[in-house]
Amino acid sequence: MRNLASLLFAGGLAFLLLALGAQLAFGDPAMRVGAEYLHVAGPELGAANLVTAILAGYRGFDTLGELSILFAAATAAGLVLGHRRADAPRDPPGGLILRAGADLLFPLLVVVGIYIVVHGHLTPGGGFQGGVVLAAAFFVAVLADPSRTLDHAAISWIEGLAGAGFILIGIWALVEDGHFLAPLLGTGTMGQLVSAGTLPLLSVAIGLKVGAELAGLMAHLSDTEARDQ
Amino acid sequence: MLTWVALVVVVLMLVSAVAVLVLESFVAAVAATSVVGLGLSVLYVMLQAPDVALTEAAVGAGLSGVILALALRRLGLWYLEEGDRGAAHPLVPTSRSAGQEGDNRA
Amino acid sequence: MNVLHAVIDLETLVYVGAIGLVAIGGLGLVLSNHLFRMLLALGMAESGANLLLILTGYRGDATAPIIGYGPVGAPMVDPLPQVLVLTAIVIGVGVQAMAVSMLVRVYRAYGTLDIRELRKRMELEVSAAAGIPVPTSEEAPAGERPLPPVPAYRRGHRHVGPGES
Amino acid sequence: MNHLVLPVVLPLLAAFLMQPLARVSRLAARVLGPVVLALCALIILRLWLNYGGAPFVVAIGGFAPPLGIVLYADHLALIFALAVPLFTLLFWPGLGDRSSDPGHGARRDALVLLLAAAGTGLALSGDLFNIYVFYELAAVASFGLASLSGTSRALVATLRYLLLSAFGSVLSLVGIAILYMETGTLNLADLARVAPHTLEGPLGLAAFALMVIGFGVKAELFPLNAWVPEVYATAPARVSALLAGLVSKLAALVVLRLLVLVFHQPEASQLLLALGVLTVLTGELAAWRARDFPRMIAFSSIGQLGIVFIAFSIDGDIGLLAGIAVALHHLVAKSALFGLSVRWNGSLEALAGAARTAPLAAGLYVLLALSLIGVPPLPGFWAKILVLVGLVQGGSALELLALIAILLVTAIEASYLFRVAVRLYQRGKSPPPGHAPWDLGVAMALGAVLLAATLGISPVADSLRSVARQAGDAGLYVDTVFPKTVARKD
Repeated sequence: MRNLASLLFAGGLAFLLLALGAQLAFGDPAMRVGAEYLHVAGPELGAANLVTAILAGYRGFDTLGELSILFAAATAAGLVLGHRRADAPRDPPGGLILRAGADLLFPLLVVVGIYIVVHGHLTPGGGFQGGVVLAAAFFVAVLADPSRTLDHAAISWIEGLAGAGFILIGIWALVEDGHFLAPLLGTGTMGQLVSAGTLPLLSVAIGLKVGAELAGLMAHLSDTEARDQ
Repeated sequence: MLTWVALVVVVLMLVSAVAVLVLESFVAAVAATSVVGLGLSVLYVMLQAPDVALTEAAVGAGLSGVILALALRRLGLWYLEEGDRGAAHPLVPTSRSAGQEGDNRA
Repeated sequence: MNVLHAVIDLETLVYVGAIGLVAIGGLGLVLSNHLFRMLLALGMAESGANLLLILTGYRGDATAPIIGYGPVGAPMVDPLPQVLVLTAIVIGVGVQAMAVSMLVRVYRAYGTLDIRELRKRMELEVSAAAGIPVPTSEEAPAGERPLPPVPAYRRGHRHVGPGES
Repeated sequence: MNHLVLPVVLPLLAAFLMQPLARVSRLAARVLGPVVLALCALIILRLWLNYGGAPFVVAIGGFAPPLGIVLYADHLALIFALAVPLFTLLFWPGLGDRSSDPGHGARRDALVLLLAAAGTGLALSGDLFNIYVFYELAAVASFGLASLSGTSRALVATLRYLLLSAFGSVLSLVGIAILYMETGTLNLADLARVAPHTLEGPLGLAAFALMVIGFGVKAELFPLNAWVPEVYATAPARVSALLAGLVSKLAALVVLRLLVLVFHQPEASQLLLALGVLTVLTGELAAWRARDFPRMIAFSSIGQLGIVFIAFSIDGDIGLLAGIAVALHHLVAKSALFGLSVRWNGSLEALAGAARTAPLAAGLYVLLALSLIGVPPLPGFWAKILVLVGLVQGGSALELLALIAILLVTAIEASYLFRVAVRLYQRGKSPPPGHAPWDLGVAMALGAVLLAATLGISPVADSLRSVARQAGDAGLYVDTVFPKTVARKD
């Protein structure tokens, strides 16, 4: 009975949305705000990558909210999983190939992550993507050898300070310019690493925050007692 | 040409999505979600969204798969076939665990 | 190439894919009884919604919204949906990781991830905590399998989190 | 004026720094949250007093509205923006915590602050996707808070809540996608300008339906509200008070803004009316069958929110006025009831004789119950009568059906609320213990607010009327966000 109702529901939903889609003019968007972004964002913020310009500039407030969501998720996970017991069993370390590969991969991933973060205003990428790669770098190391754990205190400092950094840059702008998260420091020359004002700084804060949250989440998860030795 | 690629990717994606729901083994199901993530990131490239494609590749195909796989190990669901189940639960009689983890068979 | 173009274009194809993902995800959510499977289904529904959002900014002849990426003066796709999807993806992975950590705790306590079973146990526990006598006729009709007990090894390993008595 | 952003941002800042701070000084970490919230309440109060009459707009980053995100502050938004820090302070979940684990306390306080920031953001934001982000933030923070007790049953309830809520978010995201496809903008005021000629058809209705169902998860609206009784029965009572009292009203506020600004078609109102009627009926019937106190008031709160949505669906200012009145009344009364459930957390039978151990609380319960049912001099009566008058004025078949439904559930409400009242004054073998002074004090203060509103019902009604008129004026909203009527491109 329940299954039938659910099938009908999902089928109905899909049909409804498909029928509606017939009326949507895909490939020819309204571009009401979008077109304006394309005209204005480059000159106003000095970032070649308009996605980053909007993410950290025009919609920086959304990004702050989104960092907070990640933070809330990591905090809730920490609350749920609690502390591991000191005598709890750990996963066995991975094989030689995995460990050697991880040792090789770790510096590579860190460098790539940092590159993606600091070039966010120039090329595809930015705080989120770089942060994810950074988190992956640290996590690969832990996965290969679970006896190497991430330092929870260090993670909580990084995530706290990176998040605070984002907000403090915003409040600095509030004091200096009168608007929270307004762009500061001029735009510079588009295409150069040091350009686009505070955008790269915000990107770095985002990258550190995302990296620390995700690494913390995974560390919590991998720190819970392993059962299947 | 591009449309052909898109067709293949979309079909592959939807097939993997169905596979996530029907595959008995959870490891295979998690692998299928990673395939969906990869397909998505190819589509994002085609839709001129390189930033999103990069993120989806890192998150959808990589990070999320790792998190889910880690969870499978913690949940004791890390087995590839029915027969492996006993090995994943050295402490639990197979018959009982089979009764408890009923998914679609129940 | 032209054969396919005559039938269907990229946008429609992607649209079908997106709605398909949302529908399959929704279907998995309501049909499956296993919490882990429901979580996977949820992730796919989210991906479908993200794909749909990206599609709303797509223009057939345009390049990525990065200055200097395509030829000068070429039209670009709408960058705003891409920003929204970036946000949504990261939210999604955060929620997923949190849900997974809750799953681990639930499994450790009850030894099952079957949602019907879990709800039954939860109802019993809530009633017991509130001091309501459980009507026995409803709980275990004759001949039906009683709730399996928590396996012994789990009781021993039961993780006592902060605040849990 | 630009300081309006601080009540959203400061709690976030405090939440980020909470865990590192707890490693340095536990005491500082414990007082940080309440201090920051008190500061936020002061900032909002000062802004409200300085910019009394007209609504105003704060463009974040100084980017002009359709491009940047704006905060929109009219009376209604400010009332809720003020209520968020105040109620969070009153129901501070960390109060009286004797846990030995500093990390636990710091994490809990951080989540409460995140919830407060999200609530303020929801009340003020004038951008659809920004609202979505804050809604998600409120959701994720409340997942953590709902499982705060750490018991396994709370985790199961939270997981169900999470799945429903996340699916609702997917639906609202699809709704946002359709909306963006049609209009190309996310700013509510900009949407209000283009909506009349882009969102009239079935597409607009579908977008509205998806978003109402999505945002309705937290507002306890019909299809996706199965989480409510489980979560409120397993979460700490103060968290339940925050979620049922405050967060649900903020979600309702979002629906109100959508309805006033973007979706004007009559079908949207009818859909909301139908969902509201279903919500009322299912909620109150379940409350009648509930056998423990927390679940009874949880189900009853579903019913009350159904009435709010029925009121919102009525055309014109009277609907808004009635909806806002019911919502505010429920915010005060139900928060107080959940405050009482800190100690009265058992079955209804176990409450027998509570009037002897807690005479004040029992008297307060009777007052709150009378007001919730809608007994004449109390504010609940006026709120309910406004809804009924609005429905009669509307006069369509569906509205008359809603009228009958409301009258019917009032009888049901009276029956189950009185059943408890009678039990309180019965002779009991082991009555529950009396309340902690703070909880009782908070509940008494909220009860006093109700009494004060009873005595001064006409000034309250007048000011609510002006609040509703302002909130219902889409033209005012647009003109405030786009002051000099920038050359219209549509």
